[in-house]
Amino acid sequence: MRFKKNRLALVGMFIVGLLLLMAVLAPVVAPYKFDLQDLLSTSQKPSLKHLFGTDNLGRDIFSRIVYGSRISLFVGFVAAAIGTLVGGALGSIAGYYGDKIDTIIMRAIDIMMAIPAMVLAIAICAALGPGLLNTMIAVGISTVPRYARVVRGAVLTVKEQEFIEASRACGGNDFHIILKHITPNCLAPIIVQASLGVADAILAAASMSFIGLGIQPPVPEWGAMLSAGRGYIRDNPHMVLFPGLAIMMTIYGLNLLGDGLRDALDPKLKR
Amino acid sequence: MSRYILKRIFHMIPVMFGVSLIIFTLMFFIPGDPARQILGDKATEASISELRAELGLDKPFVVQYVNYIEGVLTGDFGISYTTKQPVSAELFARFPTTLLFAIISILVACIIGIPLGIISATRQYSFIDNISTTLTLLGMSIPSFWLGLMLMLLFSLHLGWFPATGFYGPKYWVLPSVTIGVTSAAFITRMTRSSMLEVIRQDYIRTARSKGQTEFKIITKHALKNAMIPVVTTIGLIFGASLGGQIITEQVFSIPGLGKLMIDAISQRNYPVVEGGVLLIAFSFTVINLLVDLIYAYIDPRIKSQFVIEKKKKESTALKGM
Amino acid sequence: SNVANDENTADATNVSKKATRDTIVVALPKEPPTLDPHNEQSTVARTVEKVVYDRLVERTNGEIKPMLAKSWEILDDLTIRFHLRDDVYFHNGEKMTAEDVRYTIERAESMPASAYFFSSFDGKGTKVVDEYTIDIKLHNAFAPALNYLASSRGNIVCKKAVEEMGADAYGRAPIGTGPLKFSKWVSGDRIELVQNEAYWGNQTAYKKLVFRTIIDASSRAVELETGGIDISLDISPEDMGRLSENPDTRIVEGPGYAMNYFMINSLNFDTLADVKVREALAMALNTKQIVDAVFKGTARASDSVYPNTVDGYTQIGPMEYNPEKAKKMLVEAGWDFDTVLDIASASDEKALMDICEIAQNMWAEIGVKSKITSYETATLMDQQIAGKTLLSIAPDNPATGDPDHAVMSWYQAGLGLQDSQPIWDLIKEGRATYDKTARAAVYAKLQKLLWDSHGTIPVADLNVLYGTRSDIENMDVDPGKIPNLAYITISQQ
Amino acid sequence: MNLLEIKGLKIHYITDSGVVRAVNGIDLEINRGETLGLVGETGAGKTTTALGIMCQVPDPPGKVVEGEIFFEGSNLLEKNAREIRKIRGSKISMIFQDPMTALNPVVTIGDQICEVIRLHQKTSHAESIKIACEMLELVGIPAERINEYPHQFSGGMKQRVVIAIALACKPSLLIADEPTTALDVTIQAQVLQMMDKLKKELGTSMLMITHDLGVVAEICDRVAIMYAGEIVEYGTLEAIFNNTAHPYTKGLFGSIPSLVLDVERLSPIDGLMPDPTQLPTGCSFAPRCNEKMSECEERKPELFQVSPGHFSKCIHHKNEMHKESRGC
Amino acid sequence: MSALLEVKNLKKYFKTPRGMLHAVDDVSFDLNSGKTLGVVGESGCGKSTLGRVLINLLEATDGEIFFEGNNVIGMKKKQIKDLRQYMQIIFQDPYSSLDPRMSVSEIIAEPLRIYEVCKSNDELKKRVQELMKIVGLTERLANAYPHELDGGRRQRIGIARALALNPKFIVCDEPVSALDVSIQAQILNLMQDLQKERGLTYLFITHNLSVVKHISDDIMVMYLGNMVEKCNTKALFKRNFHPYTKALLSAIPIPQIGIEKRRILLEGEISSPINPKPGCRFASRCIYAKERCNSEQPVLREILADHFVACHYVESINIL
Ligand SMILES: Nc1ncnc2c1ncn2[C@@H]1O[C@H](COP(=O)(O)OP(=O)(O)OP(=O)(O)O)[C@@H](O)[C@H]1O
Ligand SMILES: Nc1ncnc2c1ncn2[C@@H]1O[C@H](COP(=O)(O)OP(=O)(O)OP(=O)(O)O)[C@@H](O)[C@H]1O
Ligand SMILES: [Mg+2]
Ligand SMILES: [Mg+2]
Repeated sequence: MRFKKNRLALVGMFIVGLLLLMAVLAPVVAPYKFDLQDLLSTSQKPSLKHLFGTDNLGRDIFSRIVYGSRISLFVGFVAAAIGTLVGGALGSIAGYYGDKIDTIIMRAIDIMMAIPAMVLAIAICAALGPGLLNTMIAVGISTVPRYARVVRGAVLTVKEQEFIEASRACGGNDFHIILKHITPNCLAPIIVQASLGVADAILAAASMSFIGLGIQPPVPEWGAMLSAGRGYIRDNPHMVLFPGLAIMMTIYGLNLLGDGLRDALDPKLKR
Repeated sequence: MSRYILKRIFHMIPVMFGVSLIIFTLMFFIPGDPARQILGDKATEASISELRAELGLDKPFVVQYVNYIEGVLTGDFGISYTTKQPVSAELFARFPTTLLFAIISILVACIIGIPLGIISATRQYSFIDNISTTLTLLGMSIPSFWLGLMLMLLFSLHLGWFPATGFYGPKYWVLPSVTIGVTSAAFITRMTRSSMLEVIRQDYIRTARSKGQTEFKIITKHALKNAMIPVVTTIGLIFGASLGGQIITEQVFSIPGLGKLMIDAISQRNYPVVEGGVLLIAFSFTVINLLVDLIYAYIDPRIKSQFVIEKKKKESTALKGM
Repeated sequence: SNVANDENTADATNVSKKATRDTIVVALPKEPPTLDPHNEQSTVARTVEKVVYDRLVERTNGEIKPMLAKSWEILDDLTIRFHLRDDVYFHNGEKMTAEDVRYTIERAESMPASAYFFSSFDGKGTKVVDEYTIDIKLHNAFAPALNYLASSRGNIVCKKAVEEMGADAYGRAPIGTGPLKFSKWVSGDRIELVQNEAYWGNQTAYKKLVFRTIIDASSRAVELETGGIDISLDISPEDMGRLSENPDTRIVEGPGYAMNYFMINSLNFDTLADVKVREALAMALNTKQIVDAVFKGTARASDSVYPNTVDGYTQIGPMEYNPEKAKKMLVEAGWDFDTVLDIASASDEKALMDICEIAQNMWAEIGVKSKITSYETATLMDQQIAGKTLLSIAPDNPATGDPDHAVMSWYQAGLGLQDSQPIWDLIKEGRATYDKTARAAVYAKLQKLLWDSHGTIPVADLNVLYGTRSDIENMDVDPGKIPNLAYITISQQ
Repeated sequence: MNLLEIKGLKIHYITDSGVVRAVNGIDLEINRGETLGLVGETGAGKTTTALGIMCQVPDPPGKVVEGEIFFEGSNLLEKNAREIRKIRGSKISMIFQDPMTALNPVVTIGDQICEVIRLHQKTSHAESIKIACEMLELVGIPAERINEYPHQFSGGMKQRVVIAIALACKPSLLIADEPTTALDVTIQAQVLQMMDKLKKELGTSMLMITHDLGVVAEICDRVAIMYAGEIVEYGTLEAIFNNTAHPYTKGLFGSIPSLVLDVERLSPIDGLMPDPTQLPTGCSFAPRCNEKMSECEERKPELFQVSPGHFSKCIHHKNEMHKESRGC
Repeated sequence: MSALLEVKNLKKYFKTPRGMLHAVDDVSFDLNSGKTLGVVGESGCGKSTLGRVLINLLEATDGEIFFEGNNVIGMKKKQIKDLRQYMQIIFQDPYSSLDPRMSVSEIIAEPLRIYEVCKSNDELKKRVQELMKIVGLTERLANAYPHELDGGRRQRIGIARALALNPKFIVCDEPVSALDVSIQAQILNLMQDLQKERGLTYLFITHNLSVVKHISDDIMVMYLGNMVEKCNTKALFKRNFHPYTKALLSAIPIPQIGIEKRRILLEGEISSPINPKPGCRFASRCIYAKERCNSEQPVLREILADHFVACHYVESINIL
């Protein structure tokens, strides 16, 4: 049974690994350049020449998806990283020190939670201007409260464990305890949350593209491809199908991986 | 209990202040001139600055903020720059729709998600469980506008079962609610499953079994209520988030909700609407949170007893005094 | 007000139509903010206003025809006298008189949102001669006056109603003299108009007109196919083929006033100060190909600085497409091929984005590097007006069809040009020339001058596209995208 | 006829890392009204045996591989789920180890007691509440607390509620799985005494699972010592305590610090319980046994009757008997 | 001989939402070097808190603790850190007291690393191996993780960690309660051996009276934060005076048959330590309680030589 679960996680790992490989080897894998237009063969159906067909500007969709994996994964990972670092720091400070600091930080988190994430992201994006970096920042910041809560919860449970007290009895100071005991023991939920967060960030970035606040063209981001192609969904479904599938595959893979990690990193389940 | 609620409402004040300050600051520093948005790109500089003065946009940040807060405290959320209507009227014209939409879609999500989660948990690793896990993950990874359009094509255009856009009656509710419901149901299924798995391993389930209770009753009477707390949290979060407007689904199905209003307001630099809207959403979000906490208390007497501690203490001191 | 609150379900049948064909449902791509003609900026609002209000005159197929004014005469360069109909009532029962017209002109000139447009009209000077006669005064000789009065800024508002209700409330429950009167507004969703039975002119062929806001283009197309709406005022080229093949729907298409072009700011930036460089950039664009790829035959490659539907148009281009020559010209002009051109675009307009992307590619072919930055409309507008954009894509829709309106954007700072005095002189002359042929000559000169300045790179002149159900007839193919929906009839198949 | 008779019961847990032979062929019997103590270290298979009797071994991973459990003459393992449910709670009840978690935190204790009554007795709602109140009073909790929730009770009171549930239908067999381990000594004394009293009043037989020999000495009539899934020694209280036969049982006694005698150093059993997935081929206690012989590691010893009703599973006994018989 | 540890009027209160929780209330005692003081009492009576306060894991609310003559209370952080080398603790739960993500050798090395006792990694490794050998862990386990081990071995790790810095005083907070009897006996023997070899001083907390009797020289009985009786172990088991001690001793099931048991059953449960009422805290469960017990808190009195009891009516109850 465990094997079965792990097999799913392996599938997830395989998918994510494949995507990462694709991103790294994009120039080798992609048959065309991502911005190579051929205005004479626009909106072509999939064929041997164009595996996934072409888009409305005659660009090879397969190549764009391959190159797009660089951007989408990058956005996902960086946004999740921003969320994890900022949220993780806030959450662990709140959880570890407790009391007033906790109250203040958690109130701030409440405030952030109360502002709808999408509105926050859009406002941040509007303020900073669209673009890769800003999208990542916007999505990243809007996920901070989630991470902060998870991390705080994890820190609170770890903090109550006797080994923390044992370490203090051995002369360990706060710094030592946070570094050597709290962090490693909170890593599991954070990693899990982050792996799921990457998926969320990719979807959020796609939604931003839908409103026109995504990545700058002609950079091929999957969400942007998806929303740019939505006008063609009727006559040229391949223009949305493939980027849509790419997003779904990625998120599916990351979720499987996240679930697998959750089990793998749970010391209770460890043998 | 009511004391507790009062206390919670009291706690909402700083949160609302924080929200207003953040959104006001964001709006203040966002590029793009509302006056220019109102008057168009060909308007003269003179009329632009005249309008800026009229809207009070030429004042320093602090003054603007203080004015705004003063207004809010007296129930005046300002006038929408574009429609010239009171912001409160604008918001309350949209809020019922958003609320209705949120309620229906969360219902759809619960109706799908909770039973599926329970079945998955009680038959862990079975065929059904695997299918539901796969569906769940798919549900979480489908971009909503994609799903929305697909549903619309199939059920409105080809089958003609449901109208494509609008939100005028039960028939209209189906497609958008399912669109949102599928994703939310995925989260609820997941949460229900894991929470249920946790609960059915507990000793009191074993106790119930040793009483000779049937499996069905064990699940419904003993396990479900205990498993509900994290599920309710999830439902509360999803519900709270959807009160902020399901921007994309609203757009696809042309539903006059808050989300669309907010996005338009941001892009038109319609500050009063953005600020008022965010305050309203934040307020409803915190109210939902409070409700969720009250539901906790209803579900779990341990939590309830935390609420009434103070009351009890008072009573006991009173008794002692007699 | 009845605008804010509404029980949605009760109206379900009205909106979902088809009970009888008494109701026509029209999809708008955006919601009008207000229906006060002097207090808004949107095309969608004007479509609604067009049937709620009447104007003094009406422009159809480039001709000015009487409407509320039975006749008019140009007394001198600065005065036009209108003789009004005496049988016109506002929806509130007030009789329409010359005072309402005077009030409208004065208001149009003073309200900030319409002021720039009516700046040549002298509201204070305008005099009521008698109850049904009025002398409209101008600050300066202004040939476009009638075209402007025929536009929605010339919608005659009810003085009493505006003053009683206040401008803000009036905008949400307008009172006009048009064939349809306002009945209710469900914020974010729809505006309903009903037949004005006391209308002075022809009655509409239907009893009720509902405007629904459907933002998403695909959803609009689907709604049209399912029959949920009768008319979609904005059809994207992608949906055109399907809608024209479908026996239940049809596409109504015609030439329009709208155009897309690149604005170049050579005043604030030295990069493109050399006219030769600008010409080379224009020459490197295969506009025909761009138009075909982006608009799928629903637009034509620009061959002047404004479309052929606008008065006084003369064909100059299209610009020769010759990348080799363009490259040579660049080399001759000493172009630094390491320079990266910043192209500013609006993020929410897919067609504009596509044009930028193709242009970027075409310029890359002659070795010119560029980078696209898409801004939100609000930010882009700020940038353009502040003169901070070097090269930006811009849409324009001079909905009056008057050349003066069409060249108005050359005033904008986004379009900075050195030595622009001759241009201003010609624009002034064009305004002051009442005679049609003389005026055309002025604009022929102006078009040539503008074209040769290469201050813009004209790309596409867009057709207007409306989608309707097949039984909708007499759809007004207004080039300005503001069709008069009162003309519609319904065929009884 | 014995109330309960277990013959050759084997229960295995089939896990990824191997088959845990938790119960490895045990024979037991409990007479009416008698208390049998089941003693052993952690992981010896005590709880698994109890779950086996309740037909409640978690499946998967657990499996009853072999054996018969006769209760009032019929084999429980051959009954279907419905028949088993009828017996559970009414004829056989079980008290679980940890009172803190054995009660459903969101259901009032009244409901939890009534549940079992309503399941097995055709009573009205009001009647069942009445019985529940009586049960509560019986275990020493004021009946007016019937509508309170478990968290409002202390550990000892919770355990009494659990006992009330278990005894509500006056079962003929009560299985108590370490009912007092989680309690304080003084509370433990209260609970034990109460259980003993109730058992006598109701004439219930009891299987008392514990690892505390003190508790055994106090309330059991007979004792079974369990080690690595097997019963290594079995007999009356006196036989086990005064006539200890098996080296493991001896080791257990040597491990307990005495309250009565002064011992300078304890003499514990060396080593640890064997890995339940890889039990030794011979005597499972052999690796830790200080009387071990080479034979012990090769051959599984059989149960040997040391004296009437006193059995022990050690090769030594056999050898001793051989010696004796040769001597004769 | 001066005491290694001298505790005077030690108090530890916790602030809780329901009020002040008197976990340790006015406890005083001396502990001589090389001796073991057993602390017994019911769950929640403040045993662990006392232990933690003694080694400064918790800050005392009031009172004085002299360790080798120096007052520990009010020391600076640096001094406390120095002091901790000499005072260690072994926890009850061998599961949660070991960081699941550290290997056995890492856990044992942690205090050595913090105090930078060893100059090189080799030395550290050697020291860790030495410690493992002392507590009877095979070298093979150095790289194992706690979850791979059973409770007895885990508890040995905890002991090795406590021994790493060569402490003089160790608080043993129920170190054997979670273990099986046979393992418990192994650990008890180990601890006794260590004490003999190294002259360690133990504060041995437990609620198992037979264990405490076996290992301690002196016993202190606590009830709801108060010390109710303290004396030499042998003396206590021969003669005890406080009603609670009597009940406690009589409640222990003795694994011997044929012994006559005179059981004193206590009514009711231990009451809440939050804002305790004035008077004797045991009064509500005490069969001898009189009015005075409810109003006046009894002080600890030396009834016999070196035998302290806190009860108003010791004399009358015990016919002294
Ligand atoms: N659900 C399970 N899955 C796998 N192995 C199990 C399971 N339950 C028990 N075991 C194993 O079966 C063996 C016997 O367990 P059991 O719980 O019967 O012991 P016990 O004597 O009751 O111990 P304790 O005194 O700790 O309660 C142990 O090795 C245990 O690890
Ligand atoms: N950090 C803390 N905050 C608040 N109260 C505490 C804290 N630690 C302990 N207490 C309370 O202090 C009292 C004494 O606790 P302590 O852990 O010292 O008892 P104990 O005698 O060790 O009990 P046990 O035998 O259960 O370990 C208890 O009522 C406990 O709830
Ligand atoms: Mg057990
Ligand atoms: Mg303790």
